[in-house]
Amino acid sequence: MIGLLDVLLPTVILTVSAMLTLPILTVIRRRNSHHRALAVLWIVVPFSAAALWIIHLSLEYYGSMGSQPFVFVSFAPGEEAHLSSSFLVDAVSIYMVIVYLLMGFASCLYGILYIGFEEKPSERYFALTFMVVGSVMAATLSGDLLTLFIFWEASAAGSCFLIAYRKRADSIEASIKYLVMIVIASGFIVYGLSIIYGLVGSLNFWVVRDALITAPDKRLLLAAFLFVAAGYAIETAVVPFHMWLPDAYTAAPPSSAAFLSAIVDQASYYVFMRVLVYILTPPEVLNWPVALAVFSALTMTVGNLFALAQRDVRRMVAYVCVADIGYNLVAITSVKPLGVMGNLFFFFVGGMTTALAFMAVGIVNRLGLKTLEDFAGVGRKFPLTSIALVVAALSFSGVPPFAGFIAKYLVFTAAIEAGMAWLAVVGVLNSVLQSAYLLRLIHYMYARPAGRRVRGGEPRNLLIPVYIMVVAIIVLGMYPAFALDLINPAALQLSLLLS
Amino acid sequence: MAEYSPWLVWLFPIVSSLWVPLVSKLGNRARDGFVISVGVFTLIFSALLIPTISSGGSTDLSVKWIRIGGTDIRLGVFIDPLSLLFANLVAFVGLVVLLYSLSYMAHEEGLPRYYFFMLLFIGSMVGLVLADNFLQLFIFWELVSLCSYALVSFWYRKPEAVKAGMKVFIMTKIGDISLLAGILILYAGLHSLSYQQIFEQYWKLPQATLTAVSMLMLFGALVKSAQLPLHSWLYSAMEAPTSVSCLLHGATMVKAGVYLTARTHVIFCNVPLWLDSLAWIGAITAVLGAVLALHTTDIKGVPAYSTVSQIGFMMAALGVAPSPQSLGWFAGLFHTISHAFFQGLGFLAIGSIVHQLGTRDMRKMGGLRRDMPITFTLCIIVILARSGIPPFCSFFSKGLIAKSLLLADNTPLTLLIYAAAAITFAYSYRFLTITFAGEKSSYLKNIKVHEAPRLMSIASGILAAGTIILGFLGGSLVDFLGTRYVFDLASFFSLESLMFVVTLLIGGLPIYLIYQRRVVGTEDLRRGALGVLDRVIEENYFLDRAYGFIVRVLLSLSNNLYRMDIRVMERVPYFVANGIMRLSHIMLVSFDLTLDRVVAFTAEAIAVHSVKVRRVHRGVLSHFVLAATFGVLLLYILLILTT
Amino acid sequence: MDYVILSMTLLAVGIYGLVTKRNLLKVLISIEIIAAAASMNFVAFASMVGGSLGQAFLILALSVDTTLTAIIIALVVVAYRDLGTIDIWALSRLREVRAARRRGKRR
Amino acid sequence: MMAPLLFTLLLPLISLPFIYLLGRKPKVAALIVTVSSILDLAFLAMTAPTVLSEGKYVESYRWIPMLGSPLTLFVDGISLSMAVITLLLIISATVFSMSYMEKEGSLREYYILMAFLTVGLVGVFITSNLMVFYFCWEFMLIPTYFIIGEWGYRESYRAAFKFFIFTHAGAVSVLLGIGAIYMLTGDLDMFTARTLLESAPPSLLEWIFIAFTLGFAVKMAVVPVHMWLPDAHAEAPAPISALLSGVIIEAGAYAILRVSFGTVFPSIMDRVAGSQFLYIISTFGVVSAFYGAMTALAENDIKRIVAYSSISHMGYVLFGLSLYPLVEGVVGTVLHLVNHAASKGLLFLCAGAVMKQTGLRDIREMGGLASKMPVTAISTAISSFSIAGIPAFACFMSEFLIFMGGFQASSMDGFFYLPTALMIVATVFSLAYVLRLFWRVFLEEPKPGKVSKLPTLMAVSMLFLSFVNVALGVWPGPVIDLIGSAELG
Repeated sequence: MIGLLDVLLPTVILTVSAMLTLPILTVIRRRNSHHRALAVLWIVVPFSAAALWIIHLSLEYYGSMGSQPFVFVSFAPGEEAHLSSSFLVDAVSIYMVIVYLLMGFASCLYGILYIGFEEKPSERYFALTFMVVGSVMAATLSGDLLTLFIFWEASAAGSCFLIAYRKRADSIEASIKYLVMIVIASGFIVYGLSIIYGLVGSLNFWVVRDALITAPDKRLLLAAFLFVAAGYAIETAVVPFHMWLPDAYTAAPPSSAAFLSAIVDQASYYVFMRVLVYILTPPEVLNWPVALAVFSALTMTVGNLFALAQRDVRRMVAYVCVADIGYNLVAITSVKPLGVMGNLFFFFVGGMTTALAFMAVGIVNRLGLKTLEDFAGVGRKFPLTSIALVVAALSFSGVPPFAGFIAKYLVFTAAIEAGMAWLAVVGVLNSVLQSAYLLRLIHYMYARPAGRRVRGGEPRNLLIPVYIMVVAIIVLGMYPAFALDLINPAALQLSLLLS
Repeated sequence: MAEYSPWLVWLFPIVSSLWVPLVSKLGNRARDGFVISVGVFTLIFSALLIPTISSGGSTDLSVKWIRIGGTDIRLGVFIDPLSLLFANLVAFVGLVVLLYSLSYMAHEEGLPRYYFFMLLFIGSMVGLVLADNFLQLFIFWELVSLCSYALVSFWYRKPEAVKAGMKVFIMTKIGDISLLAGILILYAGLHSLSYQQIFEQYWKLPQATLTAVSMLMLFGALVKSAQLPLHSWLYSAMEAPTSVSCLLHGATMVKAGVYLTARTHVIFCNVPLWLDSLAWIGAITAVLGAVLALHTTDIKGVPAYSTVSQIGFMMAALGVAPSPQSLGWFAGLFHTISHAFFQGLGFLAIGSIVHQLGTRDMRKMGGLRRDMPITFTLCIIVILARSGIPPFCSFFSKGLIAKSLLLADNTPLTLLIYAAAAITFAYSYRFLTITFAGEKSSYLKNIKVHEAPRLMSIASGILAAGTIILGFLGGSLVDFLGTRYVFDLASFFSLESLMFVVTLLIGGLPIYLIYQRRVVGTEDLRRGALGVLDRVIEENYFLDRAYGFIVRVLLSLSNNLYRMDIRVMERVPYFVANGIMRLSHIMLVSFDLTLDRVVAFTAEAIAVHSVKVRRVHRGVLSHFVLAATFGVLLLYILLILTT
Repeated sequence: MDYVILSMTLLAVGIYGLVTKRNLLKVLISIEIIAAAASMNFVAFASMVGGSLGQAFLILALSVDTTLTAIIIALVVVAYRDLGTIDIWALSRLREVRAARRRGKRR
Repeated sequence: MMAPLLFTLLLPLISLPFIYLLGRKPKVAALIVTVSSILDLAFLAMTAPTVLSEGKYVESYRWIPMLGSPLTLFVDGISLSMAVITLLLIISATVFSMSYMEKEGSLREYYILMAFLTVGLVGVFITSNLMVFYFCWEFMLIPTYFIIGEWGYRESYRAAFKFFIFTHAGAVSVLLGIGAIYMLTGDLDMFTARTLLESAPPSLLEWIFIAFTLGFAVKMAVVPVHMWLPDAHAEAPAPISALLSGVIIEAGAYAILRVSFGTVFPSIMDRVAGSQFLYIISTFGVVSAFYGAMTALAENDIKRIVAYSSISHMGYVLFGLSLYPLVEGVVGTVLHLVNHAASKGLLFLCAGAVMKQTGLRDIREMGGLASKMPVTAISTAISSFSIAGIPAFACFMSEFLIFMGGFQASSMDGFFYLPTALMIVATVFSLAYVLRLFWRVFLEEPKPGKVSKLPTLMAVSMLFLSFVNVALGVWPGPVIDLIGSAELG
């Protein structure tokens, strides 16, 4: 039996360690020796504690799964459960939580090596990363729309600080814009929720879902969907709601960008999928896939085209993130088990790939090299970093044996299966476009002679988290069964739900 | 040994050819000895095969080569009188030429290459005639082309030789593909490539298919045998060393076409079109080729065009033969052999001259008879033999050809052949007059001319003896080939033969008048109507121009295609890429620009406070909100539309 | 139903404000108006369904909103202190200026 | 437990750390690649008895069960012959590289990429699972891109870029087809899918067929989409050009045979559109054959001539493919792939040797080199004559079989008379450009200029391939038997 504590403890662990980070890092900083190692250790401890608990949770869940794939955990016991704020444990959320932990660990590691905790307010940065991971986990495990909403907004608040960390003009502006958009989104979501609540009288996933399938009033349903979807679309940065994303990811420190793209971005896709596929009406009741397919095509195309037009490499990667949203949407709109599989794989792989790209670009950025022209000749001066960036680029482009390929394959196949071959074709064409501009980046890195400013060596320790990602991408690309074995139950679960 | 000789006879020279470069390392004598012994053994092997005919064919030694689509294509040897005739001829002439080469080529560079290709040439040709199926035939057919390419371009530093080699190869390749098409259509109909099976089953094919096949194969054969209008490669091949020309004319390359025609005669003799075309093209070539030989000033051009013409005789004879084993068929083959001897001899003799003089221009020669008496004698033999003066071989073979034409009752053809025979004598006589008669030319006065080395004379002598003996062997040849014709020497001394000889004399008369009596100068002949004719002949009937034109057209087509590829096709990707780049920039700019304008417009229209916005701002919060609002609207519209 | 119309109107006003206003404080006010619209709507629907759950939810939602707004205000303060302006257009131009200065420095 | 095919696939990967650790000396690295390729050959040879007796040899391992993709390794006569010639070519190219590349830098990376390339190249041929196939298919791209870019001539990265984009675009089209097949059948094994597809809607299958064929045709460099080929082949270092022309573009043809024809086509063969596809394919074949030959005739850059000739030869192959399912056509096509690999590989090596020895690229500046570089001249002659389809050299027999199939097809369907006749005519053009190349480079008076000595290892690999060429030309029987042992049609 899974209790409330089982579900919430990881979040609690991370939140508490966030609190503790402030004094602990201050103490560590005062020491003369080994402080970097100790700081890294401090990253490892909470994450491993949380990981242990997640393992426990998943063992417990899979142990009792035979009876019921969806386990609701509520503050109020018994019949009243659906009235209370609740959590939901299922294969999907467990998978996602594991993904957050892995990627959170790698990007926090990168952060602590990149930001340098000798820097004065850095303990806040690390505290916030813990908090964001914690709240994202809770959001993922939440079982009703309100819990989801609250934890989700909490993570948004945290990420806003991560963006504004360096307090430069552009990062402050970007974080203001980010936050304003988030608040508008939350306004939309609350607006939509209010209608749903009016229709159903509950916000519990299950109750809402069952009630909406037989919803009497199509117009209200449509309005509810419109607002909720628009709200989450803003948070996910679907085109044309995307404009905050490139600004924010370019203005934030690279470590924040990596962290956000790895965790918050993927979580937002996940939430979008969860809300649309699991909770809101199936397509038979309200035919939303076509509309979203249009948005997905738009997002891919605009994301890729804009990325093509960028000279700033980090901004280009940010637009790749936008394009990735389009690919995710393709799978979401297919509403097929294969699509969910693709989505879940994509969350993992896409997160890793974007994070990897930001990390690698960040290493080069430290020298003040920003534009494509600056990147000329980087390939020879920084071979390891460049290989990592090449791996990220090829994974983005969907070239085997990198994991991005499997993700894209799943996604496109799902689209074909859903009868939206046109979307798959658009996706595939976009993929080519993507490979073209990413190859242009590689071209700059290897084919052009290095500029004067490309000098110095590679920071070895920063490469550790980078290469964790590289290895993961290659291993998952060569043998995706590692992740797919975890994902498979989730996909089965969806087919259960859809039938 | 004897039972393997069907294999050894063609494999031995081919395999030995591979050893030539190695043996050459041992020294020139070793190489020469090796080459000659290979030639001798080849001749022995092919001679060993002759008894197998009388003993009722040989054992089947064929091996499976490839198996495709349920059909076995075997590698085997087809032994019948026809193939043995040719095999022995090739081996014999080959040996003579090799002997000749020892002396003729002695001081050249690159002899390993020369002997390698010579042996390969001989081996391929023997393989060609002994092939047991059409694929095998075709393979050797092409190998013969390849060897002739290599040998014609033997002096690869000479641009003319290289170009001539290419011309030979490419022109014969045109015939080869035609043959290939014929073979494959045959295969498509009968599912077999083996002669045996095709000879048994060809009647199963529809007449139209058979006609098509026959014409394709005929074309192939005609090109290989340098018949009009595709004869010009043969003259270009004169760039080769003369020994090579001798082999090429006497036994190998050009004879392949005759062999193929004789070989397929049994299938195609039921196709009237095939027979008619063969006969007519043969006869016309006989005349026109002879005319070219009459006109040429190149000493090697005479035998070259002579070959064109003589093969025309053979083709005409084959074309009037209603069936194999009939008189025309035999006459054609008989003439093939006699041609091998007299033309081979002709080349060897001319080779001596060229060897000594270092030029091929007849106009620079004259009065050689005193310096080169042996060669002069040989040349007289050549001329007598070629023209068909009794008792030389050609008298009998040409007589038979004439007889077969008369039998076929085809007057125009007969007249053409007679005319050709007359001109043959004329050009031979002309050649003799210009080169050997008269005073020494100024060119010759400056160089010392010797008689040809002994070895060369011996080789020539063998052939010369052949030209005399051969005619009297006609009877046994008839028996050997199993022809339904009684070869009676006495029958040759008849009115017809007299007529034939008279014809020759008529042909010789103008030459006597022009070149010995100097009744008219050669320049005078180039005026008026004759001048036009002269021009036409000079230009090789404008055929070279026509081919040149075609080649130029194809080359310029290629060049234009290439330029198109470089200029257009290459740029297409860049064009597309640039288009996409530009599109993305335009979108990026216009996206912001439009939003900017819209925001400014909204603000100004409502004019709460006037905002002067003209500059483009990127990433302003208002734009985000506005875009999001548009997004919501779009979502709404799409949802309404789809539900 | 009237409440719904009212909240819709408020929403429209809020968005209008967001689009047209340049002053960050006015933007903030517009945000608050949007939040108010959402809350109003929630109240309206909750009253239709009845029960206390809606109110509880509303309170939570409001508090979240408030938190976020507080953060924005904090950022606005930082922006004003560090950059000396709270005009959003000026802020974005500032960024462009900085970018231009960076480019200039390189040359 | 013996798992020869798995070893074949993984051996180059296993050799990677050795190359990295021991490969400070480039020769050692090259040696490791060579040895691992030879071992690969040995492993492949172990499957040969089974292939000959049972027609195929299959191994299967768990890989991505959720996508219907076990790691199925499969060889039959066709794939075995392709894989063997691939490995032979890789061995020759590596040995050739030892001398050819010695002046270049970072050769350890070069050989590492070479080993990677081996995995992709061999893998494409030895699997029957579409996913594995696609993996290896794309796997070829990455090392090739970097090799062309890094060790190529002139604007090598640009050429590599073009190569990558074109073939990747083709590949994603293939990916769509694979996705559609998975959707229709839930199975990605080529042979299982083939039976399962029989009940699928034909109109959809036609689209799948188009997607596949289009994608593979890009790799094959069929004429309208050939633009990447001359650049990539010309700019790549010679050993890689040999592999590019010898194997990589042929993988496209092999894939059309295996996937487009082997898997999808049987289910739509009886429909009108089925034969129309064949007509279209044969038309493109003819166009490519002429286009390539004629452009080669006009080109002056030695490597680009050979590159254009590859386009021409892919035209032959495409034409041969359009004869599907005629045995002569299919066997002839596969044999042509094998032969073309051997002879074009050799020709590229020769071109590389000429360039290395003289430092020239433009054939108009060369001439008379035959006496100065006899080995190169002989090898070039052998490969050129093979390319031109002269008997006793490799390509003749396969062209013969293709034409044989062409006339067989014509006797059933009159349409094919014209293309077959044109294809035969195209051989004259082949002969023409080949002779022109040989003439310009090796014949006539030598031009002034220094000619360096041909390194032994280059000579060895060229002579080895020459031997392969002649052997294939003189006695193609065993290869034909091997190819014929596969289930066709």
